[in-house]
Amino acid sequence: MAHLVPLLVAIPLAGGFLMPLVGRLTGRRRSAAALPILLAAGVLVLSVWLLLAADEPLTYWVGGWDFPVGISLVADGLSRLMAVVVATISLVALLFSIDYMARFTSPGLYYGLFLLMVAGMNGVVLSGDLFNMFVFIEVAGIASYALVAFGTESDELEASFKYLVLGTVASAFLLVGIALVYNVTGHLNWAKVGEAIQTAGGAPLPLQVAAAFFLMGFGLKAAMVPFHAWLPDAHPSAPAPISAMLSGVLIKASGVYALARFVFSVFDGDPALGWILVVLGVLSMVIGALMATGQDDFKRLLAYSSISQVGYVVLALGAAAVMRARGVSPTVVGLAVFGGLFHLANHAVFKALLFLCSGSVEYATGTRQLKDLGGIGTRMPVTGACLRVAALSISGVPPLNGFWSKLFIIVALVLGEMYVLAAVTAVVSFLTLMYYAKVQRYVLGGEPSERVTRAREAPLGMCAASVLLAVLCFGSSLMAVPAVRRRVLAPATEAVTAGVQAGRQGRTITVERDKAAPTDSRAAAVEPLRGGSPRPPRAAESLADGTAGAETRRAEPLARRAALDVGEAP
Amino acid sequence: MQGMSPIVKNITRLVAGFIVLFGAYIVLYGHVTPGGGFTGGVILAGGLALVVLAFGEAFARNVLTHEVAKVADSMGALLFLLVAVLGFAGGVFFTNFLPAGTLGHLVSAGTIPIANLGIGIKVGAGLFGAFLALAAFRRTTGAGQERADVLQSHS
Amino acid sequence: MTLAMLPFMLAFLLLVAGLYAIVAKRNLIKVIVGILVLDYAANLLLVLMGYRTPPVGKAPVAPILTGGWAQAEELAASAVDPVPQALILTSIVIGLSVTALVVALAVRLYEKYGTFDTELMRNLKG
Amino acid sequence: MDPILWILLALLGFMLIGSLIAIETRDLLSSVICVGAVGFGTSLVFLLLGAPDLAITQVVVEILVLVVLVRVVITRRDETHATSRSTLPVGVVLLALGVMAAVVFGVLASREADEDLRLAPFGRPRMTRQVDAAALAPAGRPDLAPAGTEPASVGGAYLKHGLTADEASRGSGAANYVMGVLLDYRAYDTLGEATVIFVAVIGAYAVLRKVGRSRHAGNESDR
Repeated sequence: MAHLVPLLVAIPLAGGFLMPLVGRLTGRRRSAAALPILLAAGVLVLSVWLLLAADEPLTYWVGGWDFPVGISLVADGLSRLMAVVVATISLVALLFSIDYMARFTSPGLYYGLFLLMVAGMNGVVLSGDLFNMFVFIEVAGIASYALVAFGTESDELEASFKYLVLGTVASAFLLVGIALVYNVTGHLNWAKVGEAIQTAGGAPLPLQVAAAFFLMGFGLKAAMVPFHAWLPDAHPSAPAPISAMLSGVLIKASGVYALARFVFSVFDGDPALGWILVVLGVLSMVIGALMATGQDDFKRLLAYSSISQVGYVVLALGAAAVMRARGVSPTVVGLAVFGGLFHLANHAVFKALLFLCSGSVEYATGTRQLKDLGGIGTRMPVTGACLRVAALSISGVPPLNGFWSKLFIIVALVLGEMYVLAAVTAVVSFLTLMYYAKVQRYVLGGEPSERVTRAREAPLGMCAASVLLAVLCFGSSLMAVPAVRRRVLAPATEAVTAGVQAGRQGRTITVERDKAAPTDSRAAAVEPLRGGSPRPPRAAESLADGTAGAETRRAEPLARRAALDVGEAP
Repeated sequence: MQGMSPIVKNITRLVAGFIVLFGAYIVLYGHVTPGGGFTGGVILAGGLALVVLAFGEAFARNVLTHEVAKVADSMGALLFLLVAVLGFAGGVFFTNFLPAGTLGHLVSAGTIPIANLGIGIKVGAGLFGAFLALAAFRRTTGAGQERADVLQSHS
Repeated sequence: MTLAMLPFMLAFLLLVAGLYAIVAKRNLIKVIVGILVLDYAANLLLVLMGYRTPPVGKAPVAPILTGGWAQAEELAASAVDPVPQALILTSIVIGLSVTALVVALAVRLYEKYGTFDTELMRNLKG
Repeated sequence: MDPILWILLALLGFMLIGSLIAIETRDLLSSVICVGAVGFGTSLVFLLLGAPDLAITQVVVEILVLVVLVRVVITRRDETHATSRSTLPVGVVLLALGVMAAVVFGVLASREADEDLRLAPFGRPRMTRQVDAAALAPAGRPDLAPAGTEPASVGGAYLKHGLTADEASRGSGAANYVMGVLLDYRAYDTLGEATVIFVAVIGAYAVLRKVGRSRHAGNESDR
């Protein structure tokens, strides 16, 4: 059960390594998608199982190093929720890719990059180590740079270049932040860093500087205004399923999730950081929405809307941190976090759906200009219906999921006595409704142009993927139902609101070293710590006699083999 | 690209073997001396790149093709992942399940030499492949093509 | 401000220089140069933070055991920090990967436009 | 005064000047060569600071990058680089940012109030200090802590336990501690790192494909 945690990374990784080889066998046939879809489905099943089966957070020490010298994987409620979101959207995007990507060459490379991006995101959301998180952010990031440019047209290459350059700047900032954190605390494990900060009674100045670097780095990855310059180019340029992945999950996994972890689990919901999140969130919300209103390009509009919607999540998290510090009742804090995370999951669903629909429309008509798309709903009934569901959902029309999450955020803000923020949120919701009404008017109503009358409904795979997500738009409203909520979102909320405590909860999985050692088992588990301890356990003694201390030991049976090997060597 | 002058070719003949050998040494002894899979892999890629630069396109087409590089790339990565997954044999993911052995010997430090080997193959093949694709004899398409070809015949 | 912070500051200045190239330059190759400098700077900052001044008159001790077991304790007391080195090794490789990809993008963009100049490209002007 | 510090400062100064030339020069080839020099400077710094692994890696990586970049630049003549000017006044920006950098680290260095969590200065990393071992136990499990003191950072713990003659402490068994950290303690990072380079290589293949999409091939529903 606990071993599922590394498998969530290892499975897509293996698939990614294999795909360039498999792609050579399948050529450009659609069967190239079979292996990735199988693996993504497997990952989805595993992550859902992980979400539903275990109640307590798991800390999994990779390589069995329980002493915090190793890298830990942390699967608490938040990580599990993110893993499920990533797996869901990636499976649907892969289904969509079967037909959509038939127009592109080299499916082997495409699916390889796709799976590696998924592996990178799973790595990010499961990592318990700052540097490890950085490495997997890079995996996901580099895969996405390449995928944005996958069509190799000049605007795609330019968008990818811009994205890559800003992504690299973000990485450099993160690395500087990590260097400062390591210098000051001596740890890379975020739970330990959080503990050190708490012991010192708040972050000292060098760590505040580090926090600034982290904020800039993650802010760039999450495309918060004013770090958003790359997103409106990169997201529309990518192939539609990749746009869905980027907007739906990537900016959340390597941006918002990382920010939440960092602000809550490392800095214990520092109110100053909370205010910064609030400001970034409000700026993103308002500016994203205003920019989206003026767009004529369908996918660009969606990209700006992503900035705006992610702003909601960041605002909710920041407000929660502020309220927590102000001593507002934990229920309200929990409600704010709950609303934010709920909106995060919902946005993944409806934004992915919107991008997939835009992909279907572009596939059928060859254009992304809203003005040329009039009447497409009648020519493409399935896509049109899905588009309508998604647009209503993102505008917050009940009973679709977007309504509930926005409602929770606004209610939490009101209960937390942050009336101005609540008003801003409501106004931005109205703006969202406005520009999606525009989308609906152009795309679904109006006189069909010549281009549109020639359009036919998208192929089966693409429709199926869209319908799946449209169903999820209704289905994920269920997460507001108390029974489901307790199971799915409450542990995630708990993981955030617990702050630094989150790193200390739950079960630890590592190798029981030296099982044969006759001393008490707890001491054996601590074995790596006991460098200067007076006497090793007995099993080690016999070894030491035989080989003059010439080797280090591992678990007992292996140590015996080592003794044999070494016995012959000298 | 035709390759370079006979002087370069002869010197490359002499040196390339040593470079590749040195790369292999760095890969295999990474856990004992400075170096390791990445460094050795980059050296391997550099040695092969030298051969291709000296002997030209035909060599790369017949002996060390792009395809070979791609396959070796995937294989190396899978080998490393295999080491990681086999760690379950020792308890958890990535356990160094082999005996530590004698300090300073080639066969010591458990799985580290195997991991180094996988990384070495992966990095060597991957970077060499990228080098071939990027720099050695790229057939260009589109706007800049003619000019690029003319310039290439100069170099 | 102590002299001991001077190396950090210089590394930080290098970071700023790289950032400057990325923000202000209008040429793909110059931007790539900026990325390279940024990488060097971040790596330098890390290695500087792991350095341990050796006893007077001695060279810094690399964390590699060359003299067998007998030396291990002494090494532990004098060697520089191996963790930043391991991180930098990772970071160098990441930098190399990013460079490979960005050069590939630049080469393709050159094919499309016949120039490395971003002023002549549609979307990269800003 | 430590001679190593002086050499280091000279090298860093050299690198700073080199990178400024690389950034400011008009000629792309000289720019690339200058940045190569800065890279070799980095390698020298690594060597100076007791990191031979990094020095070797940096040198070979630098050679490869330089070969590729030089080849890219000399086979593509760019007559338009006259327009490759900077849009911001160079001096002002650099000066402002430089002052900012100085202030940041100056402030960091001058804060001595909190001995526990302040920036460890150059040459005295945090691991030179000892702390109660409980502080190093896994988060939330102080019961796993041993008695006594431990170096105050993870790196110190690697050095102390990675390979001590006392076989009770289990190390990686690699004489090269950096490799031990890289491929045993933090092997998972290295898997990510190998993935990064794999991703970048197949990403480069993908970007360099001759034909990205074929609108009329392979799909009967295409028009």
